[in-house]
Amino acid sequence: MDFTSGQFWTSPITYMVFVPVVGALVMLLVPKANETAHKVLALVTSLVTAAIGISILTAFNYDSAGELQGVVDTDWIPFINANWIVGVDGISLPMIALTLLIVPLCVVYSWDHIPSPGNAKAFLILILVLDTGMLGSFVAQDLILFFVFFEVVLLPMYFMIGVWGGENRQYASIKFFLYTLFGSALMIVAFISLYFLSGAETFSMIELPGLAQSITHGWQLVIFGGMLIGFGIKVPMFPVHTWLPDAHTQAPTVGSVILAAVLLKLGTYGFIRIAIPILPEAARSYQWLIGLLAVIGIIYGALCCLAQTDMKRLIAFSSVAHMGYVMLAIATLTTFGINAAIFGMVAHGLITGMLFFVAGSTKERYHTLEIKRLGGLLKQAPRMGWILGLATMASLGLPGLAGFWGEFPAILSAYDPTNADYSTGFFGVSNLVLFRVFMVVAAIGTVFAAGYLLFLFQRVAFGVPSEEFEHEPIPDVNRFEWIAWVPMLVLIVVLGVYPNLIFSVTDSTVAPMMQLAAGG
Amino acid sequence: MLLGFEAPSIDFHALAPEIVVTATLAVLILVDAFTPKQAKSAQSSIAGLGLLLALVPVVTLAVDGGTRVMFEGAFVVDTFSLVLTGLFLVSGYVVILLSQTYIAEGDYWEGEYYQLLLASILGMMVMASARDLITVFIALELLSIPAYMLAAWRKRDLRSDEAGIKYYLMGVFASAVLLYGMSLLYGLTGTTMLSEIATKLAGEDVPSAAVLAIVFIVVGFGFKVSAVPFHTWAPDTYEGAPTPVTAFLAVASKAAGFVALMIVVFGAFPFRVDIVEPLFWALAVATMFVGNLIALRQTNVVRMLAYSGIAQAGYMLAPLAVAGTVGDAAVQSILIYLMIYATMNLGAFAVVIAASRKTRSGELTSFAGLVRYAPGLAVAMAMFLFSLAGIPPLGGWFAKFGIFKTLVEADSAAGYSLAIIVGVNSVIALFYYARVAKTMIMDDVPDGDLSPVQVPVSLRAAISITLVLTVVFGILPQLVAGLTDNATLLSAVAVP
Amino acid sequence: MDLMLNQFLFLGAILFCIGVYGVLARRNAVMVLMSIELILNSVNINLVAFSTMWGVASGAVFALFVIAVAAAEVGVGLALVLMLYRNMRSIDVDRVDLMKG
Amino acid sequence: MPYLLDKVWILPAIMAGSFLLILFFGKKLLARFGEKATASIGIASIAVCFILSLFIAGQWIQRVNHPPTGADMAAAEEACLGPSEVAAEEMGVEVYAPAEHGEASHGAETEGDHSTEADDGHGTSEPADGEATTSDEHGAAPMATGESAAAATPTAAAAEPAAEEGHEEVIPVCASMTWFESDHIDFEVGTVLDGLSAMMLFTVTMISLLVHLYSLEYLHKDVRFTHYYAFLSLFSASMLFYVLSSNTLQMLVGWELVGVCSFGLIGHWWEQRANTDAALKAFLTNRVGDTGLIIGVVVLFFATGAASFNVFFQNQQALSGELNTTLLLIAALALFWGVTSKSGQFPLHTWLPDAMAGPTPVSALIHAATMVVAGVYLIARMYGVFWGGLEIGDSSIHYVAFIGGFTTIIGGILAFVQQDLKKVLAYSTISQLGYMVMALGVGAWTAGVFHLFTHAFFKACLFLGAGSVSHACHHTFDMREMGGLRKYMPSTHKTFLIATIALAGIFPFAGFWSKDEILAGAANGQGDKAYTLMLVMGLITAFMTAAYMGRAYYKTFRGEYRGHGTPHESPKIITIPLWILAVFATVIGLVNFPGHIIGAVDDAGLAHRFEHYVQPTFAFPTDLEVAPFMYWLAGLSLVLAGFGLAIGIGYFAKGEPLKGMTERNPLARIGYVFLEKKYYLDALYESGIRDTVVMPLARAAYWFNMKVLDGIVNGLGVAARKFGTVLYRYVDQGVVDGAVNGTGLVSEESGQFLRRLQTGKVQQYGALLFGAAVILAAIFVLTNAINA
Repeated sequence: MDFTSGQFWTSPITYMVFVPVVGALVMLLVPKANETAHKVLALVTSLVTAAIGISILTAFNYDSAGELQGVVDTDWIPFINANWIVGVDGISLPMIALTLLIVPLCVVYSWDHIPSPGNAKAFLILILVLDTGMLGSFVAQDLILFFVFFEVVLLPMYFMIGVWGGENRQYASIKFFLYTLFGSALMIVAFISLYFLSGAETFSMIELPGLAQSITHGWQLVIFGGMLIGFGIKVPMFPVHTWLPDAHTQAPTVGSVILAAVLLKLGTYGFIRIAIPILPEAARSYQWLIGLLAVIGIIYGALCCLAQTDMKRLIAFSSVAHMGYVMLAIATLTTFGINAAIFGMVAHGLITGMLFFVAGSTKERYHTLEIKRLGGLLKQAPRMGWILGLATMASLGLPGLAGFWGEFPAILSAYDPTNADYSTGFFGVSNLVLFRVFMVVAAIGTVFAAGYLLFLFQRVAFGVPSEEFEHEPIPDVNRFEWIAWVPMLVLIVVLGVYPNLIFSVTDSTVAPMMQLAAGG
Repeated sequence: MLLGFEAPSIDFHALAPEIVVTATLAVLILVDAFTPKQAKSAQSSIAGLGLLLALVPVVTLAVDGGTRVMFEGAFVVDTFSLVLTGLFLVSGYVVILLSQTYIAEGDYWEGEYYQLLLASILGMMVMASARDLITVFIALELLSIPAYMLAAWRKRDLRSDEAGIKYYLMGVFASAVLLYGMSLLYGLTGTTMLSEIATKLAGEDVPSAAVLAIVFIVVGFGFKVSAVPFHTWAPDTYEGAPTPVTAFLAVASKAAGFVALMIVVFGAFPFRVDIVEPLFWALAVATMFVGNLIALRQTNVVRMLAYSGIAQAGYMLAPLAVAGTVGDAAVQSILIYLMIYATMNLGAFAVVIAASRKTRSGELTSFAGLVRYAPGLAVAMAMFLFSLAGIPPLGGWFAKFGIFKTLVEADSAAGYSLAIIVGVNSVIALFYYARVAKTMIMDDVPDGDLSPVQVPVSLRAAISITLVLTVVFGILPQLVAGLTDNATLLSAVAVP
Repeated sequence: MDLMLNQFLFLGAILFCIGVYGVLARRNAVMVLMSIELILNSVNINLVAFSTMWGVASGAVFALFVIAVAAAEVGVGLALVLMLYRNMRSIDVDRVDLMKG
Repeated sequence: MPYLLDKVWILPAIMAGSFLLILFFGKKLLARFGEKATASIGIASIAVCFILSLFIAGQWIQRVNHPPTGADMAAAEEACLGPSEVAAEEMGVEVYAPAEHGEASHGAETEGDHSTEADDGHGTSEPADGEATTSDEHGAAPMATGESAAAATPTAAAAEPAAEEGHEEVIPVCASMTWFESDHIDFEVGTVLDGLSAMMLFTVTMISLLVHLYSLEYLHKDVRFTHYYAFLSLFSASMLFYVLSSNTLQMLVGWELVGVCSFGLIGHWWEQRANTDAALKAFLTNRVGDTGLIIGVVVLFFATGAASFNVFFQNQQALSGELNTTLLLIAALALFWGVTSKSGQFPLHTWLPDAMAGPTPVSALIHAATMVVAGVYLIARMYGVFWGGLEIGDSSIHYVAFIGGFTTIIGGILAFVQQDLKKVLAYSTISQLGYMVMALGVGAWTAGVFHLFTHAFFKACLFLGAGSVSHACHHTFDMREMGGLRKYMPSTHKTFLIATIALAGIFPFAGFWSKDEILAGAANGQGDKAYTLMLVMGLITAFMTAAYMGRAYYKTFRGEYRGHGTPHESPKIITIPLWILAVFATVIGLVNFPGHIIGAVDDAGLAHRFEHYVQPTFAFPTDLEVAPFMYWLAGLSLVLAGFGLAIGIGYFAKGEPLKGMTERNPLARIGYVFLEKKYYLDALYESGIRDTVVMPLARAAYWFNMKVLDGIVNGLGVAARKFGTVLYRYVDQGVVDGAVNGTGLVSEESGQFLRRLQTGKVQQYGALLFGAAVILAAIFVLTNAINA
């Protein structure tokens, strides 16, 4: 960062990204014992961040959402031509909004849900650091900047899982870490290859889409392959998804929520923001493979869900399936598909986040998430039961709720992928035929989704409580849970009813981007 | 020529850092001679001050810019040497901070300790400027011989003895091999000036003796940087030596080894990349894998850090495997790595020294639950370790990034394959770094003793400096990278 | 002259090999130190021979430096062996294996 | 411009508002003011909707009578075809622009039509016998004026013959707004009001209103009274949303929303596992069907070439004959797969009987009258697609018609072996839905939709009657614990009987008319081909329907009471809805009174009113033939139905004095006569047909149903779970995860191995160093020598 640059200091994006870290630093100075002060500080910080973020969102010119707005471009590491380039456009906007929403809610939820072994100070500081990492990733327009922010989230999440997680937390946390690091290593090699092979020696995401076309096709394939694995791990795509169920299951509630709501989106965001616009030609070559892995993920995730006996683990596997839809939509390489993917990302974030919230609160009340030991949640805590119902319905893609708009348009877009006549590496079958098969498989996947989610809902919420919990007082949704959940529930419904809130924003960015990608 | 003596022109400004350190050394010896055994505490202060003072001419030279050549090219002061001199001085200062209480409380020979330390640092500084076989050799011995003694400093402890003996025997043996190589090289070229050797070795064919010489010289310095399979001394020595000395060996001494490697590779063999590149490719791969894989199985933190240091050396060797294609970019990436590596590794050792004040052991299990009674130490250690693992936004990422960048820049099979191997090894390495962090932060205190650790001021200072630098380097890598902007070794070499 | 040079080099090589053998095979620390001296001396022979061949003094100067350094090295080495003997009552380098793995 | 027709979104909005009110304030109201307060929100809302839908129906009738012309018509047409052209141009897809061409031709056409219509007075459709002449007369004018346009544009050609048949093209009233945009295509959410949706509005709101009222008593003191009313409101909103949808995407939304309401209401008493199992089964089976719907919607979206979900646009394109017929067939079959689950067609019907686990009023509303006909409605709405895809007009058998016919038979057979009154009605519903589907399959559009309409009333009446019975009999539906209820529950008995007769299809009750039209449609077929097999199936079903309903009626209301306690008549709040429905079941069939029977009435504009107002004229197959009334067929079906009823009742009355059964009821007397005359058939039926043919067949069918079909469904579920377990345990945790953990293990092990190199012996270290140096030197020296 060129600290002498006025641009840097006057841009609200700078403040949005760094306020959480400043808040965290302030919290470092407050003694550990004063938990209330920490909670208030964390909440205030996240709210201030959100306020700055909202000011950015309101200042955003929605009529030209296709353009990158609020761009700041100053030196950062001149040695490698990496610059501090940030900006907001229609693709990053929904992601930023999602982050700005989720973090304060997580802080509120943590008010009386600091998981064992306590230490609100450290826990909340980690959330704030995560906030910076996530926001930074979504505003970054320089590959190296993106990479650094992308990785910033790693450590806080590792510690969140490792310290505040469940019984098997250490295995889960290290697995999460190793997988992601492996992906990052490939990713960074890919970025550097771009830097040199494009002949421009730049990491700017704004310039690279135009410059990278000179790279030979073979190298494009190799570079894209690196990104495919790097981002694919984060998504997570089959078969590099296995870190996710463990991480989700073991993570504390808030960790799971942030992981599901925002962190997984970094992978798909990477595809949409970096891999495809910069290397569209390679994307077209990999298209069928991504699609294939996506539908395998859909079915595979669903089947694994059916085998689960633990509520949280089931929800975790459902993420594999849901992100499969997002990837399928991305694989079509159509404006339609990418729009669907972005919607799917937001919807999945809200819905799965919500499911994890409920699972966390259930665990807190019953001290178990064994599906067969649960039951009658509706009887003992009816409001929570119905919230779970709404979330499962949203998750299985019920129209009128947000999940549908991620799922259906994805299926729709799979009917008509770009480059339809391309003879794929899959036995030379054309893209068109292959993706239509994918479409049918994805549609069948919705049945499975309904199957496992309803199974979950039936066993957990319906029926009567088992004997062991029959006489336990199970409190219903409490104040903090309400505050944390209501915005998400409202958004799930509102986005479901009026999806244009997101589509209108993303479309104007995605359409020209894909046109550029298609036109070469 | 042999008869007529012509006094060499001496640029005192250029030599000022070395002169300051030498003077400090002299002062130390004098003061030591006149102070009673119980009042040696001034020694560390004087030594530290001397090192900081030596930084002043380094800065003025850097501001002044330009390249100063002396002794017919045997001694050069340029960006490369200044950056390294600065690095050695600062690392030396931090090592003094680390040593202060350790040495004072251990009833060791305080006076001599700092004198030897300074002598070794002086050797390193000379190494940075040496451009001639003899100077390189002298610098190497000057930095090594005091280090042998430092390794065996706790002379009543058998482990320390063992550390010293092993280091010494392996060290002199490697020096001997190196010297034999040098003698062959001299025989083939008739000169000890590196740039002249380079010119002589250029061309299509080269006699087998030259190949032998090159291999032997690389082996000799490979020992110093603990490249596999010349690394075997390192774990044992690191474990047995006093921890501050270990830190010194792992950071400064290793850096000096790399300096020597760079000087000979770029100074003497720039046209023999057909031999040097595959050699370093093999060494780098072996070093990364062996270092990391053995580190996975270590239960002693210091020993783990030793193996981690071996692996880190492997990363630094990697750019040398593409030296012919990328040229000075390899030098710059290694310099960046050395600086960041020094910062984070010294930090890690500082925390180990601090924590061992309570645990009295380097065993990993004894560090369990450190965060409960020393949260600052635990968090700092975690940050150093993850920085070593290369996780942004901690400094280590940029070091590793520089390696990746250089390897990819080469745009060759060797480069890409090494990049992938570095990536794979980063993941393996994370495993043991994270395990230490995990033990300290996620495990329970073994004996339930939650009494806090008393961390002396000097250690606090050392940890703070390294921690701040680790984070700042990570966020603003330009601070490090910018220093190396003009660092070059090739410009001195005339293309035949 | 060439013949002569080869003979010197041969001598150097033989000394080198003997030295290496001694370093690797002798268990007595003092013998190991002496073997190292052998290697250094083989280097010196080489250097001086080459110096003569090329007709420049630098090789000889180099040899002088090596001799000086070798003295320092042996000094330190003997001190270490002495220390070892004090603690272990033995100078068998094979028994110095407290740390491994 | 009609002031209400383009604002029909108000209806679902009201119900949605009601849902939210009950959701947020229901519990509090209930606690403070009692159940009625909560229920009144829902009742008031649905009542308002009902009144509005009456107005809407009236306005629609007016619109049909005085259709807009010229620019108004063009504007209306444009509104209904959606923004597809714009999008199509941008997408670079070649489409015929229906609006532009259509406008030109319509302009000419309407003028010509108008003048002729003026002669006719109200522009009513000519009954079948006048068809030939009218079409001749009318055909000439537009052909002369708009020939070039018609030739150039299939759309215009498609629109043309509508006028020929004497129907003026009445453009539905459409309103829309942007729902979302993607790829610069506007996706709209909108409403369509035409005869079909107006009819559905009327049916849904009316039955919903009655069910709301009825539930007040039926669900009295229920644990989840609020929850129940909230779901009722939500269901009504969703159903109204569905029937008003202007595009297939929106229909998909409504379709799933009604499904989830059904799920919630079937599982109303979710403490019992069986109920929730049933709810899950319903939802999952429907999801299986939904895949078809999704695929169909997607295929259509692209197949029509203009990236539009608009129903009229899609119909129009499908009818144009220019689309890829294979795609169209796939789309139609995929959509039909959705219909198969929602409307309980074979083989996805199995959820419907289980769905009876929900409260009875819900069964009446959702699982008999409204939601389950959503599939039928879908076919009716997307008729152009089905017509074009299945080539209904040029076929004598195809998948949809056959499945409809098959379902109607298997549903009917299964109804015989049920002991649970609601299950009898459920299978009957399956059978009747099959009837409707068959009707649409054979091209008898009006007949199918008309049957949907009449069926809603009498089946709702039957369900509510069954509910009333259960209310009296300690909440049982087991007919073995009933019997003789006629004495205790006069109102329930009478209304049930009326509805039974109506369902059996006895003249002049509602079922007779609609059933007869279906049979006529099958007999007549389309073009020169008749749907003979479907006719036979329909006739068999006509017989069976009467028979099983007779059985159910007898077992419930006749004979001696076999339960415990004393049954009592239900209160007025229950019986009044029953009576209202009974009245409708009696007379509603007359709305499509065939003009044939009394020629005089025809001219007064009373005949074929339903067809006239409901059957679309816009984006609808123009060559669709409406079958004339056939006396022989009507007679035959009447005989079969009467016969069936008589056997059904007579068989169970065996051993009782036969007089007792036929005392007060004129229709039963007809059955009695039948029974008396052919009493030997009773034995034949018992030993010859029932025991040897029907019962084994029924049992076999039921076995097949429960074990095989259900088995397949359950088995698939179990298998999926099993497979999932295996996959999870061995592949995910074993291989995929194992690979990773294995890599870790290998690393650790190799680390362990490498550690052995570190012996601690310094001379071995030295040997390693020197050995490596020598080896390296050897390698490089050798390569150097070779290179040199």
